[in-house]
Amino acid sequence: MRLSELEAVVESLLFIAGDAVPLTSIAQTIELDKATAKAVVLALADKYEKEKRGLRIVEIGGAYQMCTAAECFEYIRNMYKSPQRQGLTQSLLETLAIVAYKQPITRAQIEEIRGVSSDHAVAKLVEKRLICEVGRGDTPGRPILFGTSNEFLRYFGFKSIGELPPLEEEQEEENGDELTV
Amino acid sequence: MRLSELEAVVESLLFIAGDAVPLTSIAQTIELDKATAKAVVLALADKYEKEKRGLRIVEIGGAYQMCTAAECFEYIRNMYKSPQRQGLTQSLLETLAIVAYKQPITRAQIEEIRGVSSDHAVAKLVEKRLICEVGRGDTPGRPILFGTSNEFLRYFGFKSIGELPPLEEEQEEENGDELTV
Amino acid sequence: MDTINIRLDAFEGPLDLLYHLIEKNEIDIYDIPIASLTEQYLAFLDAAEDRDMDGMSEFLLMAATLLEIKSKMLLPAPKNEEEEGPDPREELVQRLLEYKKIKDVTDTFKEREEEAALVFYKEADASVAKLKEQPPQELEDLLQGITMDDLYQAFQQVMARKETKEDKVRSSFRSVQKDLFTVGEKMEYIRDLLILRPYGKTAFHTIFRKNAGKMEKVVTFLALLELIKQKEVQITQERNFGEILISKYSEGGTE
Repeated sequence: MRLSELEAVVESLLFIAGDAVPLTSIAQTIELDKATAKAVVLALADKYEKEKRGLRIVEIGGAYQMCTAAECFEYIRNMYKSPQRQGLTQSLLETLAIVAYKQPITRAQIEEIRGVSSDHAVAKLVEKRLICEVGRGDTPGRPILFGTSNEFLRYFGFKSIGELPPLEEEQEEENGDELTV
Repeated sequence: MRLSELEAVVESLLFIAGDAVPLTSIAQTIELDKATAKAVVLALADKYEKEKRGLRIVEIGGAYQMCTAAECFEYIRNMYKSPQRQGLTQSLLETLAIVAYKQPITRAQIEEIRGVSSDHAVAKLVEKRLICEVGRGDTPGRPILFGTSNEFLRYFGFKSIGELPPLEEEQEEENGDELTV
Repeated sequence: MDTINIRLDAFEGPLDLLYHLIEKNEIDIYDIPIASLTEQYLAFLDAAEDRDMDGMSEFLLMAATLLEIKSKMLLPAPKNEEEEGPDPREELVQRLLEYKKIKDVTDTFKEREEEAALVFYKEADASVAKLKEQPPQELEDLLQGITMDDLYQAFQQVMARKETKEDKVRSSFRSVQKDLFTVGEKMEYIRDLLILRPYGKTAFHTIFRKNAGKMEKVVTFLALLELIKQKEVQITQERNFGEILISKYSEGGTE
């Protein structure tokens, strides 16, 4: 197949999926290796941006998803009269940030950093599927370890956890022998 | 707005709808009269076809819907269909043949003829109802005897098992490898 | 002190409140005047009207910590200046710094949250779920055109192998030339295609795969005839030489 045909196939796959499609699925479906498949996806994504189309392709943790361009936001909202998305409260944002940077992390460790009980915040974030259980700790009671989900990446538009903004003063504080990590 | 911008907006609207969008809604949303809105939609649809993209826009009764291009159907299907539909494997075919000609037969006897364990093949054929239990042997442990089922007869179109092609005992066995059809 | 009209629940917790006080008074976090900070903190708690005990306990715990640090600071300094013990404020400072880092980054998160909200994602197409549904494999698919004669050949070969004690691996089975396409399989292909096409309609030519050979085309066509016969699909043609459309059968839908 020529590149343009491959692009068309990938376009149809991403359109129909309505979810992030793992690169491996795409590669398998178009019967090419992952690197080539990725090149096709990126070529298509690039075309969308260059041509200022109404669609975009975003990467979410090794998977790709089709979405609308931000420029079209007002029109879509007008058509659907969808209410403004309620942002996360400060306490949820704090808790989520702690999980994002310190994962995997237990509830107790979160509370230590925040200085307040975080049961409610953790439960709420799990309910919103922004964080999820990623395992159990080795300490007594084998506490649940939390980590961020792909939904978290999508919600904030991060490609991967590696894209998180660096925490400030990280270097500066290397003299302090031990940070509560 | 320029035409390309209008097209982008319409593209995003049709994408997100996942259903047919009436021309009147489109016109209202982009704040243009219906004729102009229609021209925009058609321009976009035309572009899709000309560029042989993976998407198409179809009109049905004054509404427009975005869908995948028919050329991509095969790939979409491949992505979602698990490739478990295979024909009879050689081991199933052999086992079925043995049961057909040697029935009633025990599992141990099948294995002796084939020279390999046939548990899986027998179980699979029973599951597919091509063979079934037809009694118990007299030997110690009273092993299950297998025979072909009515299902088998129906499929191969034989009235009774007596109509199986006769075995020619005097088959030249030297060139057994060349029993090709 | 103007803390009176600030409500306690405006803060995420004692660290947040402390941080607020530090910022407001432009205190150097590495050299906190613990006595005055403690005083302000306690005054704030006093003034806070909304004392529900649940939320209060953590603020009170911090008050205790502050008082403890303050008292440690009041102890006479050790004689030898060089062997200075750890600063009693050290742990609190570290916690505050750690908390600040998180609090600072939440602003970025907030921005990204708003930005990302401008983008819409589509629900999965309903047809996807339908495609995923795997109908039970029909006997016809499983047997894929195997005839009684194939069965016979298979049997002969097994028996021959048994007698010559031939290596099973080497006696690769070549007698059955498998039909790659069966009518049953192609019927399902057409059914799936109709699931995927909008309004369950598709043009005649789309039922043939792009690189289909002659045999495959014939089988596909037979499958279409079978579906029509079984009243699963119907075909329509709006005018002579117009496109032939295939759609799901509906009672009285067409001639």
